[in-house]
Amino acid sequence: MTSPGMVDVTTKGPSMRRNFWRGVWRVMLRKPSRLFGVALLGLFIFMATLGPVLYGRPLPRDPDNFFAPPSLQHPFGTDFQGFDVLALVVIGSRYVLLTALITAIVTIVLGASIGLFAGYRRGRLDAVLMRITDINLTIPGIPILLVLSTVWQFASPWEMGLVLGLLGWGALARAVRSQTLSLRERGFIEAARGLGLSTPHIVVRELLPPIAPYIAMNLLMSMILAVWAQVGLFFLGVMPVIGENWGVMLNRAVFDFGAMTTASRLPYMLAPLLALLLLTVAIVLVVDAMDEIFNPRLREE
Amino acid sequence: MRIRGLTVVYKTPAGELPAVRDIDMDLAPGTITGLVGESGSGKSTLALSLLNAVQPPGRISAGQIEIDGIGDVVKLRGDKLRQVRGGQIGYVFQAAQNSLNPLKTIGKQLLDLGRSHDVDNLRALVAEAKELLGRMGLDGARVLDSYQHELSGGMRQRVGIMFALVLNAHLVVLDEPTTALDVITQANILEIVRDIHAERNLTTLVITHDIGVVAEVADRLAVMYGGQLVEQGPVRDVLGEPQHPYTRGLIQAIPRLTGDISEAHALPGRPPNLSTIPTEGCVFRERCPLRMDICETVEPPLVSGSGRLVACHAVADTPAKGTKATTGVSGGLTSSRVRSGIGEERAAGGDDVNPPETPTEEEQS
Amino acid sequence: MISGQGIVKTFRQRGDVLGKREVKALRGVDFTIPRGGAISFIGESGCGKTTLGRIIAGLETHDDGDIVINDVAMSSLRPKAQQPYFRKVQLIHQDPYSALNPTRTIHQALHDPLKLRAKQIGESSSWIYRRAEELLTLVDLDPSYVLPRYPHQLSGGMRQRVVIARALTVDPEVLVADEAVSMIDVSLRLGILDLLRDLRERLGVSLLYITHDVATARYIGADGEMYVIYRGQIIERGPTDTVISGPVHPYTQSLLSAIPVLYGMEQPGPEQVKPVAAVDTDADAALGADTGCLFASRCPFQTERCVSEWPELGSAVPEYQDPDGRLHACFHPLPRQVAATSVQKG
Amino acid sequence: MTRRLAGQLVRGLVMVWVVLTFTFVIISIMPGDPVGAAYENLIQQGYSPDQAAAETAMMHRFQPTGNIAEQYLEYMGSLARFDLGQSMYTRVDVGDMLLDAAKWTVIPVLLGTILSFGLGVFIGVYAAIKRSSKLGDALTMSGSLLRGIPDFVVGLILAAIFATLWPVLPRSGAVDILYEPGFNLDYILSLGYHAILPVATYTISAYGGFILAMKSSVVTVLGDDFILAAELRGMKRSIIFRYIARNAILPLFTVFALSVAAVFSGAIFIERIFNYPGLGMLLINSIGRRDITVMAGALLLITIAVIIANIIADMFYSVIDPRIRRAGERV
Amino acid sequence: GDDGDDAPGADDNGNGAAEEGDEPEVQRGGAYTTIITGLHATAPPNPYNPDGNSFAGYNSVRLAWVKNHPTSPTEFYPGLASEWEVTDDNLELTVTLHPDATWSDGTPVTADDVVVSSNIAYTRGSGAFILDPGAAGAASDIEVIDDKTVQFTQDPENPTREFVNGIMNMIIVPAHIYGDLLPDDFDELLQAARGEDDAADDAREAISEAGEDVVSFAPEEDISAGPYVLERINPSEALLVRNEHFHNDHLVAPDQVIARNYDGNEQVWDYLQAGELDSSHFVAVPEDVVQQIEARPGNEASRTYSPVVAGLAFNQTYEPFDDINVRRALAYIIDREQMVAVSTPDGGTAATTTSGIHQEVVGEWIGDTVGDLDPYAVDLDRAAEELEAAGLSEENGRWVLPDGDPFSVPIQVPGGFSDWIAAGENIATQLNEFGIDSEIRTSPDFTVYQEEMTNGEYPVGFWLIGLGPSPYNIYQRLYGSSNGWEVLAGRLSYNEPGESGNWKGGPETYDVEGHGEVNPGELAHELRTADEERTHEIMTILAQTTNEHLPVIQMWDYVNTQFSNTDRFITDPPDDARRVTGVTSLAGIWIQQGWVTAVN
Ligand SMILES: Nc1ncnc2c1ncn2[C@@H]1O[C@H](COP(=O)(O)OP(=O)(O)OP(=O)(O)O)[C@@H](O)[C@H]1O
Ligand SMILES: Nc1ncnc2c1ncn2[C@@H]1O[C@H](COP(=O)(O)OP(=O)(O)OP(=O)(O)O)[C@@H](O)[C@H]1O
Ligand SMILES: [Mg+2]
Ligand SMILES: [Mg+2]
Repeated sequence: MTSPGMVDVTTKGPSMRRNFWRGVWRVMLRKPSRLFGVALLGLFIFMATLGPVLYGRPLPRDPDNFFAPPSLQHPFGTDFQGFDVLALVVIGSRYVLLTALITAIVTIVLGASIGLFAGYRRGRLDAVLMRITDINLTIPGIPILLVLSTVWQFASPWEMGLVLGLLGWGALARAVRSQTLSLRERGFIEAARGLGLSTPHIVVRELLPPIAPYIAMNLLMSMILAVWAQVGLFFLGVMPVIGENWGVMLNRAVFDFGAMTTASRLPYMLAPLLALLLLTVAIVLVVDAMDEIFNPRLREE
Repeated sequence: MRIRGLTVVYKTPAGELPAVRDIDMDLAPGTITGLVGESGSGKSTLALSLLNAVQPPGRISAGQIEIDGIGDVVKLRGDKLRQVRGGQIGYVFQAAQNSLNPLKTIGKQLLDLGRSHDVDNLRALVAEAKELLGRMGLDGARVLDSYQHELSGGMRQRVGIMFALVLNAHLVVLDEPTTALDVITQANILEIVRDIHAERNLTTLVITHDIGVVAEVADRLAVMYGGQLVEQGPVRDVLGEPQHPYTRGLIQAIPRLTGDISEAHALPGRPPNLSTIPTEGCVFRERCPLRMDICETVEPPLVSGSGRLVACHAVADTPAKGTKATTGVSGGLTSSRVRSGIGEERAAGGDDVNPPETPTEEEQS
Repeated sequence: MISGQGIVKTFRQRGDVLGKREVKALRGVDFTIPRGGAISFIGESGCGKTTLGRIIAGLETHDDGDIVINDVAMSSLRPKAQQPYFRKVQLIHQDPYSALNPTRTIHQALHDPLKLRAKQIGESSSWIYRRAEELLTLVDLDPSYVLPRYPHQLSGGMRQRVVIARALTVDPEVLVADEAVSMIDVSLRLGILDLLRDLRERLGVSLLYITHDVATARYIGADGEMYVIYRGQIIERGPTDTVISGPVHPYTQSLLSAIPVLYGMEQPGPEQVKPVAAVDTDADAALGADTGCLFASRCPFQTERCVSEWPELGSAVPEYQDPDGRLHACFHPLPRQVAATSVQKG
Repeated sequence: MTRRLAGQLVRGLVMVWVVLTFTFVIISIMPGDPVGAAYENLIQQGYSPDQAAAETAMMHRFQPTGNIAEQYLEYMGSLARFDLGQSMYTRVDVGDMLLDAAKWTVIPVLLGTILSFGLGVFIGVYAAIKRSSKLGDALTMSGSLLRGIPDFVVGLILAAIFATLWPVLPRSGAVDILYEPGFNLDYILSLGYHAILPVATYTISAYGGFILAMKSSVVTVLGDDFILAAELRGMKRSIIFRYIARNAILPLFTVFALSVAAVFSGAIFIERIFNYPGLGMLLINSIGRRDITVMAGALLLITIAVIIANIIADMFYSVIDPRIRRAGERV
Repeated sequence: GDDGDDAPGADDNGNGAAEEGDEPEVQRGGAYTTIITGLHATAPPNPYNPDGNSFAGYNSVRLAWVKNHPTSPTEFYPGLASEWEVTDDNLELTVTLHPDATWSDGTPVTADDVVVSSNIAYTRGSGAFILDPGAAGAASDIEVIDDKTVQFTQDPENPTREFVNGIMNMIIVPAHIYGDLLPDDFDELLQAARGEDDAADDAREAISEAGEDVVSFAPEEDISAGPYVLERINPSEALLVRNEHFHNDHLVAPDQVIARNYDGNEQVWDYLQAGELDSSHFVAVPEDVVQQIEARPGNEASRTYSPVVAGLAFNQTYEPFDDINVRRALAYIIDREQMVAVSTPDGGTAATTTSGIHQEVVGEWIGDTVGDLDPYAVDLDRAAEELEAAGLSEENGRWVLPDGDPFSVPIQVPGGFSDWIAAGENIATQLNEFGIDSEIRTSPDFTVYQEEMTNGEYPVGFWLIGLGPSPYNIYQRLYGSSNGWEVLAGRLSYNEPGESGNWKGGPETYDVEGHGEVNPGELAHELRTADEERTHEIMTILAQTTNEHLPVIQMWDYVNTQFSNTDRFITDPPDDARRVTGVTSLAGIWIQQGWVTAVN
């Protein structure tokens, strides 16, 4: 079957991977809504990366047509300066997604490493880290952010994402820690220690892979939370005004333009709201699919 | 209790597969029957079907289970069925350690049981429970006031037995009653089972994969393989002179406390699971040293002789010889395989090398 | 050669309210694993077997006593320096299902320790592959089949073989098999036991077999010593067959008496010892204080001395000289024949 | 259990300390002096420059002096004496302002959380039992989606529907001023009438999470052996249901505690949308005019409320779970 | 020279009380609903407390209410005072209280109340009651003539035209409630505080400390000399009920007043649209919503002059904004009509001149010379020329500075000022479309905005100018401390750009066509005391200076849009009562003057 002496694992590798992707495909097909979710998420990513490029700068506008009602040309009408609302939403997705991504990265780096470390090391350090995690978990993040906004403007997605990540890693750390603890109980970690493998090796090679799916799903959930939090903060109007931003659009629609008072201003509110909902739905559907793909019950006997 | 043609299937991605196939079995009143078999042979499934309690995605697809005074359990539904469970048939759980509600004291759970079965005199029920627990060497009052986590494994197992018996069930099914216990506790529990069985004149089915346990308590022994009964008979007869090659192999695979170590030999191959059980012919043929051509296609009938039932073509052919020459034959047969015992499993492994494209069973399930 | 002297281990659990709860898992255990030899630890659940195994494999610290590996006392070394020694001792876990990382192929599982080994002995990376194949063949697996698979694609028996092969990657001198077959199907157990015996013969590794199943212990190491542990103390120790055929300590006797007899093939031993079933026997708390013999409260032969005095292993009754060189910790030693014997068919 | 409570309290205190230190840092580095904040606002409102200047000068208040460490100690010290200071803007005692606002937040938040807890638990159990059916699937999915929809979106949608498109419910205020406050029907009805939308928002936005948590908890419990055991003992369905419910609800207390924290955060949005005069509104307004003392107080109170919710949830947990309760009794 | 222009005030003498008897009684009854902001249920009913439980015009009264006169700040409607007399030199004011003025507890309002209120005013340094030795126009003497008459005299050395206005605006509180809050030796303190030595400092300190007590004072119940008394309050509404003791109670129509709190304008829109408000002062209302409000039967809108102007200010220490050509270019580019349509169509009108004066009154002050001013109508070609004149050039449609860097205009706006933000965004959009990089930057809030702007951190930002009606105030915002001119002890001095709050950084003098070298700071300072003729002269010069040199580009002139509803009450105040200094919720004043009458 294979050449003697050398075990050719690479020939097996792709087939295993292919099997995995077949499995993924099957899971997707089981509920078509998941395909929809993936497509939707793809669309948002496309919007965020290429949207601004496609529309170009300065954005074309119709200066004689403020708050135009929805039409073929402007599916969600125009805004107070005559900009196409859809274009604003598309361009605004960049900030939202970029922030969510950065939040997710910060969350993962902090949450996963603290969770792994605490769970793997245990002992006093674990206790201390978990107390910190508890505090992080219970601390009311949005009020803190609001207060923080008095001294910090979060003008860039980087800052916003960083802060949201710093406030939101607790849940992941908890989940990762409990996973780590239960994995630790399993023999293979102990075996690796007994074989003299180094701690970084054990953490990266042995612990991380089984936990990765949890991390991935938590990542998506934390992205949802990040999307909410940032849009919410801008919605409250305590953040700086950034041209194309969903939260700012919502804030304006409701508090400046009377979207809740007069139907003619409703499209300006509905567009970012719809985008927000669709993004949420997309992420939820993808998480649902991932849940099934990575479900340990299905991976092990 | 008479079981006839019982078949239980589980719904899997590959369709409905039988975990218990066409089983006939009688449990004579007042006897303890031991049921042994490897993991996955369908023992628990069989036991659950006695209470018509096979859990989805499984279901009883054919057969009857007649119990004196109750009728066909398979046909029972609703409250009737519920009353039979616990009331007529006591069931001691495979993992009795976990068969108790962690948030309620044993006593409260006992009262719940009483209310479920419309026991009028709950006081008497509690007294009965205390008496039973005391009988098993426990302080009844204290145990009833305890939560599950405050009891040790052996104590919980005894509580499980108490629950099975407290309503005066006459048929008791014990699914691996001693698996997680250590030897001394196990001996203790087995003794209790034996004594109470005798005292109350029960009909008992003990399920285990440890032949020693059956040997200790049971009158009759039934051996299960791949969802089918391959051999039945009085314990001592079966152990003394096993006829089915599987039974022989199983017995020989037990290392012994005394005597020649080299008498023990591994059973080659590995136990089948739902999807690898052969659907026609003899279920055991893949691992059978006496395999013949006929085994491939024809299911061996259960042949009875001298109170024994055996389902094997090889034995059916030579019913007389089988009883005499057991030790010699099996010894000879397996000794030729001793050295390759390991290799056999490897071969089995090699056999089911999957072509890369076919998904493995786990992925299917 | 590995030996241990006076190993003591006490677990202190931080209970919520109970304050500190102490579990004396080991109370001064001495043992010797001769090179290429096999010894077994026997005892009921919770008596400290696993703890001892883990201490020997360097996976757990101990409070007192010393482990000596190849004439080097571990207490004389800093933890880092102990590592290479402890690597000579490899633990085979009881649960083959959890002993392998479900997300990594067998190839990956073997590759990592082998790479470490290759670096130590200055071998190239092609050696790693060769060695992996070699080891799998040694444990009677087909490398080309097994290497690319994930653990869940293998049967329990195969997994346990992989676990053994992985332990062998670092060329250990001792394999500690902690209930290595208890989770494996009855019909396949013997295969693994055969493999362990085989490895001992072919590679000269010593075996430390930990179990509560006396029969398998005998199967693995009939020529070795058997240690019987009770609540963290070795209460009897001697050549395996001697201990089985004529145990001296009442605890050993009751243990052997409790082993189910395969009626029809076996008959019970002529004498039987049943521990006194104190009410709630299992509860740890009900067991007597630590002043006297640990088994006293359950011992049918208990005397006053048993309650008040601590029986030392080997010197509890100095005048009693065991002809078979066996040690015990009982004030009233008397060999009893309790083990079941095979029926001789005629 | 007392030890547990003590532990919780210590943790709560640490959290309070963290929050206080945080606000102290914020206050210390806050740019701009709050005095100037109102000036231009007043000008826009029609004050003359002199008057605006005078009006704003009036708001001038003790500015912390001395080195940072001293300030910090003094700050902590006064808080330790429960002296939250006065509003820099209104000179009203911050404690009074907080208490006044707290009742408008705590009651609706608790009401909403408890309602959504009940609803979520109920639907969660149903979704778990019917998990292999289309309906169960749909319920689970709706749970995920609801959990995915931010509270302010729910609030906006409810407001749009019930206060704008079909104006049957008020979008502003907490009670009608014309009714004499006290225990009289008109007043209470008015309270309830104004609370419908906020409470409904809390309820709807929190219960998705409860559905999911309860469902997965029930599924876990359903897989537990003791449920099958109870069935095999012929226990009544109602009793088995109780067994399931009680065991499944246990892990939900943790979820509950966490969600209270989330809902308190949500209150900021909900109160802003429905102009409900609670802590969230107080916080936003105080941030808007840089009323530092009120801001710090509101943040502190929200934190404390969350801590208390956590402690209560934990106490519930330990009362229900004998593994914890008994440990306490045995001493 | 301060030959004080006191004519308007003098003309008004006797207006209030004289005709009172002939006033027809109004139709009474019902509850009048209006709005208020910053209501705090916990705040005390103390008018000195900034949070609204004391409502000017309802339960809090002044001596008189300032009319919204375009050019004269000293015209009043009567409050507690029924008569007042100002000497020609504007140094002495004699006030007579309404003979029937009574507190809601039955105590008559007396001169003593006025004195205590004046003392309290000193503690707060408001109006004419400023202890700053440098400040102009402090009321140096208060003399009680009789029980109902008080005479105020201002410091002749350093007089101000704001003197009368400041006193009339004073809030009057009952001496029997507030008197004890002040130290017994208050008179001596006051005397001491007028000096310039250390003792004076101490005295001033003591006085402002007393002010702290006043602000935080919480009277047990609301004692009002106004038409209403506070009955109860919750976080969202306040209920005021008729004060039977009010001297003009017969003119007061509504039995109750409900003041609804609003924290965001959008709350008010709903009320207005539903016709729930009997009247409301101006809040920013989007155009569509205005239409909807007006479409509702019963709703009426009134639009009157509001003496405030919004401008785009430059920090001339930043290049290239120091270049007059660049500033002019920007003025030619920005389409102010569009900007106003986008940002605040009902709150203002696009500025047509950039004179620094409100469009409504510019003619009053500078007459025909308005026509000489450049209107800076949109003219992109001119803009390009100006930019080129400044050395900029266009590359690929984008303007670049002489050094090749792109020309970029960051427009700073404070967060929360939604109309400014929208305007700023539109300006940025327009500039971008012209080829100039521009974006808005928001400061977290006005505090930060103010401080950072003063620190010179923003090159371009919004700035309020043209605060009428006092001519000094109009130009003080342009050529006052923000541009370097500071008044210390009554004397003017100049700070170099970047120092002591000179963030605009313009030159000290401008070369103005036809006027030569002009020092606008000195001229503005002179406005405090100049006579009418001189005032017009100065205003003309400053208007031209501003128009030519554009330290600030005038953006829009504010308009005061108010709504009322005729379903339950007819609310019909004269236009000049549509705005009163320091009062936003005006219905109380209208009600006490008898301009509100119940329907049926
Ligand atoms: N819920 C299920 N779905 C699918 N297959 C099942 C299910 N439960 C059991 N099986 C299959 O049915 C067969 C018999 O299972 P059963 O539990 O009866 O075996 P057992 O003999 O009791 O084994 P053990 O000794 O491990 O308890 C096994 O192959 C098992 O995989
Ligand atoms: N990490 C630990 N913390 C606290 N107590 C422990 C720990 N590990 C073991 N123990 C206790 O030490 C004692 C010995 O445990 P050990 O696992 O060594 O027993 P064992 O003989 O291996 O039992 P088994 O046969 O059940 O595997 C037990 O009472 C156990 O509860
Ligand atoms: Mg089973
Ligand atoms: Mg163990």
